[in-house]
Amino acid sequence: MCANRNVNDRHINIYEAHEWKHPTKVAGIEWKNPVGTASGTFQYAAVRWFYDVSQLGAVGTKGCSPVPWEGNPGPRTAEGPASNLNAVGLQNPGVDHYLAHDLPALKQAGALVVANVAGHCDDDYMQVVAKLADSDADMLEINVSCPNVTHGGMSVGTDPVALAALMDKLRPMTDKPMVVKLTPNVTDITVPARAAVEHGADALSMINTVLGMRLDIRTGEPIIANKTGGVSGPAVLPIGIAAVYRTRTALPEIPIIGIGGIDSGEKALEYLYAGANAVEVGAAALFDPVAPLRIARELDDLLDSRPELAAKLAAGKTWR
Amino acid sequence: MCANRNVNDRHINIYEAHEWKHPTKVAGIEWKNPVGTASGTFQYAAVRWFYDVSQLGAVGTKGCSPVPWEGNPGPRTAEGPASNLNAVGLQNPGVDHYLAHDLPALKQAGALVVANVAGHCDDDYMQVVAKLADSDADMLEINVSCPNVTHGGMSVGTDPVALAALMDKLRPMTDKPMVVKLTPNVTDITVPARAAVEHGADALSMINTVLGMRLDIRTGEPIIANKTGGVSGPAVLPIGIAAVYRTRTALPEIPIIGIGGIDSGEKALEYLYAGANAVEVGAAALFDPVAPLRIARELDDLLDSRPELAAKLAAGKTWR
Amino acid sequence: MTSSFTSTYDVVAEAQAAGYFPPRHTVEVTDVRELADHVVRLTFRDPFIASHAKPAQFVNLFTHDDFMLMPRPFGVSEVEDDEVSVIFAVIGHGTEQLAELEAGDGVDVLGPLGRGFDLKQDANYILVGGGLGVPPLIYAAQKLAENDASFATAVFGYRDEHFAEEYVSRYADWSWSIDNAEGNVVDLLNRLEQGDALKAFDRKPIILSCGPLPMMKAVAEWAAERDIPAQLSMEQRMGCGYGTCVLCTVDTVDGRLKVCSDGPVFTREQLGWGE
Amino acid sequence: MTSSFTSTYDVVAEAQAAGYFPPRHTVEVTDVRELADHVVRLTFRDPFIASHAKPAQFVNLFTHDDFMLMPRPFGVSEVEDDEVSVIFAVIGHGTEQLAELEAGDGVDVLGPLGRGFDLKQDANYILVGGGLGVPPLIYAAQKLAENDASFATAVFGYRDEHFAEEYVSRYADWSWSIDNAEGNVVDLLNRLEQGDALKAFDRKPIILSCGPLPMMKAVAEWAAERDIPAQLSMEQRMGCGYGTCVLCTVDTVDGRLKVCSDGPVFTREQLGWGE
Ligand SMILES: Cc1cc2nc3c(=O)[nH]c(=O)nc-3n(C[C@H](O)[C@H](O)[C@H](O)COP(=O)(O)OP(=O)(O)OC[C@H]3O[C@@H](n4cnc5c(N)ncnc54)[C@H](O)[C@@H]3O)c2cc1C
Ligand SMILES: Cc1cc2nc3c(=O)[nH]c(=O)nc-3n(C[C@H](O)[C@H](O)[C@H](O)COP(=O)(O)OP(=O)(O)OC[C@H]3O[C@@H](n4cnc5c(N)ncnc54)[C@H](O)[C@@H]3O)c2cc1C
Ligand SMILES: Cc1cc2nc3c(=O)[nH]c(=O)nc-3n(C[C@H](O)[C@H](O)[C@H](O)COP(=O)(O)O)c2cc1C
Ligand SMILES: Cc1cc2nc3c(=O)[nH]c(=O)nc-3n(C[C@H](O)[C@H](O)[C@H](O)COP(=O)(O)O)c2cc1C
Ligand code: FES
Ligand code: FES
Repeated sequence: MCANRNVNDRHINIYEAHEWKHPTKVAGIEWKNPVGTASGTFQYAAVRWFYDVSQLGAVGTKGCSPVPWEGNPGPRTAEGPASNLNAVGLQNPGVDHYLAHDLPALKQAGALVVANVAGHCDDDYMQVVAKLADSDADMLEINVSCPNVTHGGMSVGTDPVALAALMDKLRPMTDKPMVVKLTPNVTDITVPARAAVEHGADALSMINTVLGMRLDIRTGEPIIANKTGGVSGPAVLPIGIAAVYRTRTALPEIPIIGIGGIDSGEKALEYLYAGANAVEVGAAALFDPVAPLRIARELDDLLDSRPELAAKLAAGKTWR
Repeated sequence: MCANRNVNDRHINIYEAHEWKHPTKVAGIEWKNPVGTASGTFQYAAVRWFYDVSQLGAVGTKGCSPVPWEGNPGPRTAEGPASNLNAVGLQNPGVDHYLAHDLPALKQAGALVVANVAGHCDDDYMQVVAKLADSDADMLEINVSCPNVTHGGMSVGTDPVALAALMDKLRPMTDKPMVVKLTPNVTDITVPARAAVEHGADALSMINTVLGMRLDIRTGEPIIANKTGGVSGPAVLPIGIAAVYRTRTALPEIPIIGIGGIDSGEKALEYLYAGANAVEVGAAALFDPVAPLRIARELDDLLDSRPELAAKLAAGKTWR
Repeated sequence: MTSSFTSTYDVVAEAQAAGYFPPRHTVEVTDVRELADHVVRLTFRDPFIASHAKPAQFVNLFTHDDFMLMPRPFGVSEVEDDEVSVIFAVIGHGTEQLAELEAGDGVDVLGPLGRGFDLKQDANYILVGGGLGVPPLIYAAQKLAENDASFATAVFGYRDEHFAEEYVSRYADWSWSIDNAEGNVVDLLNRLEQGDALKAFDRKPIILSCGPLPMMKAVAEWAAERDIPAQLSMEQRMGCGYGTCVLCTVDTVDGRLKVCSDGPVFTREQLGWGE
Repeated sequence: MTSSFTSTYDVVAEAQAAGYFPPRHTVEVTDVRELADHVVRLTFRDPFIASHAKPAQFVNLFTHDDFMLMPRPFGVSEVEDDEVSVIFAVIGHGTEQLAELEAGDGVDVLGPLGRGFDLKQDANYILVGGGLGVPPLIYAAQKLAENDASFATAVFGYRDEHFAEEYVSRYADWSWSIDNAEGNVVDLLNRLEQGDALKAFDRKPIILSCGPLPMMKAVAEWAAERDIPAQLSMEQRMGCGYGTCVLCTVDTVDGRLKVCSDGPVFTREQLGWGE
């Protein structure tokens, strides 16, 4: 067997104090480094035991709905080759709980917070945005891309007309930078991307999970109670890179947060070259709690030898 | 390091004579086992040195166009985590060459042939189908799902109206079973699936590759000359399983050939449980020439303990 | 290199020095043995887990296979100095690979995780285990053996081979086991009660249980009928094991809770069983 | 188990007994050594490849990492009894992992693959190599050394360290090398010609070349100007290495051909270089 198969040779002591060398700017907001956590894979109550979350570029929090949501029944997860599948169905304690507990704790800890907004209908999104409008959240991320709910979520992100209508309602409600999170489960992601931007998005984030499924061959039945789930993790990397590159080509100016399959500083860098201004780390944090911070540190070093890219990031300019 | 990391413990001597125990039937055509090769990953001239191709359930051949096509410039491939990306762009010597060389050689060798049909426009497809109509090909597979050509291919498979129109033209041209090969690069694969079936498809095959991309962080540039490519291999397994399961649920009667990420008998079996009547193996054959035959043998053994599923397959009935 | 997780040997010390819980890290396997067909006991050296783990807490083990990135959670079954053991059934490709490890190999771990049994009261603990629910109860017996004021009665149901007798006999004050061919643990509990064994104890018993869902439900009902407290250790497919993904939920009277961090131990009242 | 490729030790014998070319299989690494910074020579035992490989043919090596399923093609650099060597630069994660192999480890291989150099004529072969194009030319020198009627003149250009001198000196009748700081191989070829070395040979020379594209183009032009035949070994990213996927094409006067099976060796006429 392979002893130490996973040893990180380029050892970085992530607990040592670090001066971040390469900040980025997303929709006018400066991140101390280009690496944040992806929504749904970060709970402050769990992560704070592992590292200082203020060291992250940003913290993306779990999708927030107007009232508490129960999500889907279990089992909610299965494994794919180099991936995981999830069907949480946006379980969360609701925006009031978020404003009373999660957000203050994160701000207290010094984190830059990207608050993820979920809804089953336009009215849901509006209620959440209304409450977040005057909050301490630094940016709002409108999740129109969850594949695990039957209403809202992906059904909006795959329909540019519905997306435009939603944005027309949300945009006037707040001055906070509004990021629209898009799904790869479309024929051409640049279509909803353009709709979002034309109707007020300050930035885009992509990708949310890819629709997938596993069956248990011992029983012949789906593993996840909800049957299908969303694929994330290393397997989806090329899908996310293509989404960012194509969107960057179609929309040269819009800030983009690249997400999908990032588990190393090198892969984060690949997203930056594809046109992202920042990245978020999702599934990798499930397999090692400190992954986002380690990736941020790896990327900070990789950018040392790429001054041109680093300068563009720091200025909030786009690459390519 | 991990000596023998990949040793196949359940050793099967694939060169020994084997009595296939579990045939399947796809659109009325009996396959001696449910495992074929996926189009574009099988060239008889290359594979015949490695094993007896008549032992496969079927041989899916490379997309065939009316005239020789050059395909895309190189590099045409990149690697993803647990996947490969390709942008061949359907290079092939054309249908006349196919009829003069590849097809006779395969029929001579005793293979059951699924001839893959490619086109840049309806007229291209019609020309190829016209020539294959009276050929020795056992089944035709209409490829409306290639992500690496700018006209035809995926642009038809993502547009149910265009797909229906194409099928209306092709269907009257031949009595041969016609399989329509679909792309996962759509919001809901059951929509083109239904269009294909309502307009004469005898069976469906899915999935073709998933749009993806890699950049070289040494240069910051795309690795593939065509920039984006199609992702295949283990990473896409959950995407293919979801496509088959959802299509089977929407269209309970249509025969389905499951494709995507199959590299073992177990994964082939998972597709059968998801609702496929047969499967095709693509990228796995790039990493080991004999993979399709090994998988067929593994599946044949796995079906021994699943008589109910085996009986349905043999009768050409669908599971679920 | 591709999946370069934090896993140097000193990362635990670094984390602790900085005041944090250790992340995933690589430890040395010190012993692997087959206890029965497809049941393996694996021991690794990890001073941090050894000194912190409580019964019913678990560790995430990770395979060396990039196809299988997700954690494999296993309850701690014994701690000896700085060595930690788990006992697991080989049921899929992950456990298949873990079973192939040999002494001297490295394996990645995260832990200890979850909320374990509450053993604070001095009591007569009846440990009711089924199948691969037995291992965490061995560790409960081990910990209870350190407390003279408590008593540990083990009641174990096996599918066939009684694979853990050697270990439980080291720690439990009294143990009894049965396999599927002979009956089930509720039969044993009944016989225990009829034999006046329960009454003979000077304190009211507390049930600790871990095993298949139907067994635990039956045990909870048996306990409820007798008004005996029951702590039940649940299982659910997990994404992270440390409370960040909400993938491991179980339905409780308080809504959907996380098995990994609200549990794995829940009371029968929380689960609403036997009411 | 997940990626269960055919890789038992006897699969080669089984395939041959049935009259087929061996599939991917596992062989034993017998030696690994660093020739220069980031340049490694790896030797493995494979009687089939050892007895069949021709110069400029290559083998696919596979990492043990499921993130990296694609073949890593390397030209055979030497054959000694039943042992086969390759020399490679560590440029990415695949070669990084291969460089970590140790004697006694297993590695998966497929080969020999491709169409090698045509060495049938008795001639004065000038082996013009650049960087990691050198290794296949060492094997050409080794094979030519077996033929007394041919002569092998090696002209190698290195980036910096002259990593292969030890090996080429074993076989070539005459060898000369240069590194980037000193000049390029075309300079050497000119000096060779000016020194009347070429004319001194009793037969017209034949150039065999392998190296970076710009170098090979320059060499092909140099050869064309002198009407010297040139066989050039090309490189392209590959999907399969054995001719089934059409991923490895190179543009030739006959259209897009496969490097892996129509090549890797093409004549300068086929490539349309120097015309
Ligand atoms: C808190 C907890 C403690 C556990 N303690 C033990 C123990 O002491 N001994 C023991 O034998 N088993 C225990 N299990 C079950 C054990 O985790 C699974 O049997 C194991 O993960 C299966 O891995 P695999 O790769 O062989 O199975 P596969 O089916 O190939 O695994 C695929 C995925 O499903 C997950 N999975 C499959 N079955 C289970 C299951 N029953 N529970 C949770 N996840 C599962 C795997 O972790 C993996 O992510 C425990 C589970 C939990 C949640
Ligand atoms: C016929 C042939 C013979 C070769 N012989 C040698 C040799 O003797 N010595 C040597 O050092 N190198 C040789 N190469 C190049 C060698 O194959 C690559 O350097 C190696 O595959 C890089 O792997 P990696 O994982 O480190 O790089 P990565 O960039 O991480 O690999 C990613 C993917 O790209 C492919 N790739 C990357 N660079 C190349 C390249 N230059 N050529 C082909 N594929 C590439 C890899 O095979 C892999 O599929 C040869 C290539 C070919 C086509
Ligand atoms: C368990 C889990 C829960 C998630 N929940 C959310 C969510 O609430 N809102 C959201 O926008 N995305 C959610 N996502 C998607 C991730 O934010 C991310 O877009 C996706 O996982 C791809 O990134 P990765 O490959 O790094 O995981 C979730 C992903 C996972 C794995
Ligand atoms: C190199 C390559 C070439 C392909 N060419 C074709 C093609 O000509 N026609 C087609 O329908 N599909 C083509 N495909 C798609 C495969 O047939 C298959 O649908 C896809 O690769 C998914 O299966 P896999 O994961 O087993 O590879 C090609 C795939 C690869 C990797
Ligand atoms: S497994 Fe992630 S919260 Fe429990
Ligand atoms: S690499 Fe597949 S045909 Fe050449």
